[in-house]
Amino acid sequence: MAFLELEHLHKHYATQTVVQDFNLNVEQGEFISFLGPSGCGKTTVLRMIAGFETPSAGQIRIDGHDVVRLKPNQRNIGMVFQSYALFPNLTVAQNIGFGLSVARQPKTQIKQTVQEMLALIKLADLGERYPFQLSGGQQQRVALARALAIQPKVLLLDEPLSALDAKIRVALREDIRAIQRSLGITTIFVTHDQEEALSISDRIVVMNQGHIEQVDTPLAIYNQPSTRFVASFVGALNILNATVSAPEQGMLQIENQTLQLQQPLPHPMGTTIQLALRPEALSLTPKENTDQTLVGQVQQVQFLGSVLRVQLKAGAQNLVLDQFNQPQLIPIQVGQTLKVYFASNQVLLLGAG
Amino acid sequence: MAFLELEHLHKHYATQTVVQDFNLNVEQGEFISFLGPSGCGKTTVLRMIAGFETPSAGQIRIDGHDVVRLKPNQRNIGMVFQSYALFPNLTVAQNIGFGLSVARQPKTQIKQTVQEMLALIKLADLGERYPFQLSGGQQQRVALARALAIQPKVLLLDEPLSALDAKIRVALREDIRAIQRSLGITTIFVTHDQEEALSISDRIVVMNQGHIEQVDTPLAIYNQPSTRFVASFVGALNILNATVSAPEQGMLQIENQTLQLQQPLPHPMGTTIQLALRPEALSLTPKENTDQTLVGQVQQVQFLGSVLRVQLKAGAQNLVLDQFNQPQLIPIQVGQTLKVYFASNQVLLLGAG
Amino acid sequence: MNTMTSRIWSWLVLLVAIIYFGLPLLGTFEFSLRMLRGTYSFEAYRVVLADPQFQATFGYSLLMACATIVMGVVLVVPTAYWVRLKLPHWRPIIEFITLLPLVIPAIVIVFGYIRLYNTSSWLPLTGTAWSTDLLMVCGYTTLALPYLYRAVDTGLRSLDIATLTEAAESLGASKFTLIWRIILPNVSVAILSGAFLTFAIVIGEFVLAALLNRPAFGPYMQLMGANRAYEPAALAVIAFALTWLCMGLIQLVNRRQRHLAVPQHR
Amino acid sequence: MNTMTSRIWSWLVLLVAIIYFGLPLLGTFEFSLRMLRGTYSFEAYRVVLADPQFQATFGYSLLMACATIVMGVVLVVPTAYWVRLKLPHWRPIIEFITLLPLVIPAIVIVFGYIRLYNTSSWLPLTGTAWSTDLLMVCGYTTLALPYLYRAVDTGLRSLDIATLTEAAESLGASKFTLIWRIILPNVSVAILSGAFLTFAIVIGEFVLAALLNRPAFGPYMQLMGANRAYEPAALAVIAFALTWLCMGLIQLVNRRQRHLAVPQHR
Repeated sequence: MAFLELEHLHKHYATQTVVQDFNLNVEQGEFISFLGPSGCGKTTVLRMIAGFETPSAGQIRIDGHDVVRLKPNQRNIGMVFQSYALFPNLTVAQNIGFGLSVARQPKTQIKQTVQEMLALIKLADLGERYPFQLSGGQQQRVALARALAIQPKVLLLDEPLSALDAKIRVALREDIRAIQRSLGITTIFVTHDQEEALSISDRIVVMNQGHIEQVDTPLAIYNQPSTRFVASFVGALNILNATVSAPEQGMLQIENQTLQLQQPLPHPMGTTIQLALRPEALSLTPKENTDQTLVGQVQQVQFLGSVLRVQLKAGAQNLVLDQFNQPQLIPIQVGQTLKVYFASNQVLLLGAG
Repeated sequence: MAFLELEHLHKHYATQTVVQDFNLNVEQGEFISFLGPSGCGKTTVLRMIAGFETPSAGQIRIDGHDVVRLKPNQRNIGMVFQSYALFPNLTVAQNIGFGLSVARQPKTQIKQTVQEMLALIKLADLGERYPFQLSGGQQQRVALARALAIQPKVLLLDEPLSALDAKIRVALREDIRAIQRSLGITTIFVTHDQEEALSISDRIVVMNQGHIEQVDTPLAIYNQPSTRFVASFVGALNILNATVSAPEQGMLQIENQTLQLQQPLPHPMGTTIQLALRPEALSLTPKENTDQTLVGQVQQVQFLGSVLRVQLKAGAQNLVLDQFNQPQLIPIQVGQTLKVYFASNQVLLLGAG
Repeated sequence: MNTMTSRIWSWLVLLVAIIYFGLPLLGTFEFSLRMLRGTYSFEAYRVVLADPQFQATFGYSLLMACATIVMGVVLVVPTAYWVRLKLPHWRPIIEFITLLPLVIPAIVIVFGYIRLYNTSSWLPLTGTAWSTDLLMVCGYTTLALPYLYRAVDTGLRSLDIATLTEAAESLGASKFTLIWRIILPNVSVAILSGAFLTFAIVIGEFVLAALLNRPAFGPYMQLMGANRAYEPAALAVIAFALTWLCMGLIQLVNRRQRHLAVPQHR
Repeated sequence: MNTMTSRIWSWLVLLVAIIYFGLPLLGTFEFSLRMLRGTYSFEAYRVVLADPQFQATFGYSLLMACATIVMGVVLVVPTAYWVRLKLPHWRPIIEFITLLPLVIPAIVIVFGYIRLYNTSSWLPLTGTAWSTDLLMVCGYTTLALPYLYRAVDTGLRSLDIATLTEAAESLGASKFTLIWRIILPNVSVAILSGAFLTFAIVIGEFVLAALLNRPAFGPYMQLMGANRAYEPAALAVIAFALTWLCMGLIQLVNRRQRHLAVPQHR
């Protein structure tokens, strides 16, 4: 039996269904991300776990107990919001101690817990400050400490990093993960940022239009997306139209160029199917496992810092290639014809298009 | 003589200096980015060009004419704001035509220009909508069209993409660049996002604490940063403490491991200097030009989607390595000892630390 | 959340509103219908509406109200805009000034006006009827200022004044063009609701009109109240009905102006 | 931007304020000093302050004002909170209800009250002094509601009510705890400024007190105004001075509460 169990959760409002048949088991201490575009229902599921929304149907069990009928203040769940939601009239220490003080814990006990929490979020000296005196990142740390102080059974994070700058976002997400590991607290993290979800999670739940597309580890989500939506939402993707020329040998034609995959194709000869290739799976130089090539003409070269992005056109089809920037690279000219190398086992088959 | 000339620009308020001795020449049709952390003065320079701030000292010349004493509405400069700043009571078409209508152009003329602009931003059918009926990305396109409709001499963009989602941000920045190229309009783009600046600009002005750190092409900024600030602000960086062991031979010691750079070092033997290495310059497999190695122990492996980030420790020093994710890679274990390869010409010398 | 508690609260609010406002109104209305002995009738209303004095004074006050609204809007919109844009630190002071009329009794203002502008003063505004009217409009504007200013200021709050101003300027517009074509249309609803309150205040005002001796609706109401029984009740109900009409109109305009709505989050 | 234009506007605003409020006030003040013939003195103030009637009525009205403020706050804060949180579509209606007292003349309310609660009615509130006082506090609360509600509602606007509520609930707090420990402290400045206005209204109110026949400050002022020359002027100046005192206090509190400030952008 899992620690947090969501069974057949549905949520609909008067005119629209926002969550349909959501099933998920979360083990104790697991770090789960809900990933999806805005409006996909990920926040609604989180809010149903917290008790801010009532499911139209379905069950939510924490540690074996059904909580659907419990009010939010009876569920013992820690929640961190995108907007921090610190109490502006209380100091940092009072904010962190709020939940304990509501629970009428003795003052010395509260003081001690607050000190521990301040140390945990590395803001030991700022207990007497007011929220408005802190930076966004510091405020969100305090919000995290406040949620953890009550020793919740489950920690829910609703896009906690969206309001922060890029560098602080990366630093704080690593801290959140480290704190979560050290406390072993079961955590659900809602985000629309795929890099965030991939880097931080034990498992990712990819959602789209109210239902689950795939639940798996970050690597599996990225490398073996089970649906076309997952493939295109997580990471960048080249999608190519190919015509099956010899299904048993795995032979394909793309714009008069021939590919041979290392597997037979389940489509009859002459079918047009779609292939997907990650930009970083393509290379301008041959490597040990790159058994396939395509030729294209350079349309644009974009320098993104660590990555140099080359946009090519093979016939009518677009191909984007990423390579690490290296100062000694020979500059690539727009209009130039280049050969692109890749491994046949990196080709994702999206089926007949 | 450059098209836009900024000479010895200063701006100070009662207690603080926000811009000091800012000099820049922008050629006609150039796309320049101001890049820096918040509070570095980049927006203040932009606002001085637009006329919303008066310089404390210095000159601003557009096409040879000094504009410092001109009011904002006399400068003929197009401005796009982070918050879109569309007029909520006017339709999209009325917004775009506002500047022309203020200039009392004939109605047929305005209508024609508005149609052209709508086609340019690919929103030809949405002229009759109100701003609140558009998505953020669409609103910003309209704001761009509105600024371009008056055929400004210079286009100023003040963090126009900051309020948008990641995917829309990338799409819109490419559109902005394409439109800018097709119209050949001199453009200044303010951003705190290094990837944005690197991907879009002809030249980048990196600013810090009110002064210019470096003005150069994106590639030069990234590969030959001229100051330590530029090196660490643009892109990620490993900074290593090394002890010079044989300056003439370019020999260094890092935690008892020896490196040999292909250049003599201008420091006496025994000096501790700082080296910098980009995470993507490091590799776990030897390549043709990787003449140097370091050995470290794996601390953490982070999966970021296209990139796998490995954090190593060589003695007391941290080393971050980025490599493209490939499904067939052998998994790296935390605690494992790994050899890291890199090219000596990719080492940046930051000088004595 | 618990919809039960929500319901109970909703009803409580309604109950309070009824006890506070509904019952007295109902009592007044019921009383106004009893002019004819032993039967309910609208006789009181007929009498009131047919009175030429009513028509004359109401018309006069209507005119005064319109003049006050125009003067108020011309004063308030640019001022509120300017204070928000350039003098944010002045806002408490301005807010205080606009509150003064609530605190200084009208009688003080009138007392001061009469002393300052009487026939023997340097600016004898009370000398002729039209200049007395002008003085009265000034006085009414003073009384209406707090409501009008607050309404417009609230309306401006939903706009990013600073950025809109810069956007308009970069497109070549002057401040006047901006206020006329962008600011005014965007606070039109706020102005309307402020204007409606101004209207209500001017129609009911007594002290100023009485002391300056002008034929306004307030003194007429007072006269009726002192000498008649049923007509004042009818007048109060008429005033109330007018109010509802105004409110309905404002709601209608509000609904048309939905582009001012704040975007919704999920 | 052009600081010249800004300056001119600033002075214009100041000028309007002076003409509208300053001059009448100054006239009143000057007049209040002329009780003793041929010389300026504070004789009028001495007479007023020494009058036992003044002390008794002022004290009584002070008490009424405090009771009104307490009743108003207890009614308004939870209601405004609840409306913002749960009934956003109710806001226009609630806003309308809070505006009614501005529009329905006080006389209608009192008239209704007396008819409903007179000694022969089902709830004879006007029978004893204390129950009449209660009725009067209810009436005053009605009059003060618009200001109090608007002030509190504006104060709540700067808070993200929905998220703060959820944050507090997830930490185990009840709605009551939330309102008492988070909402109330955060709108304390708004309440203070609303309370100050309530205070001003109750102190100056005449109709309700006169009709219910209670010894309040309003009727006393009216009495003085009818029978004396210099004392009412002195009273007006005293009222004005009290106002400034209150405003000063509010400014002080405001400055201490700077954590409510919106962060600034460059």
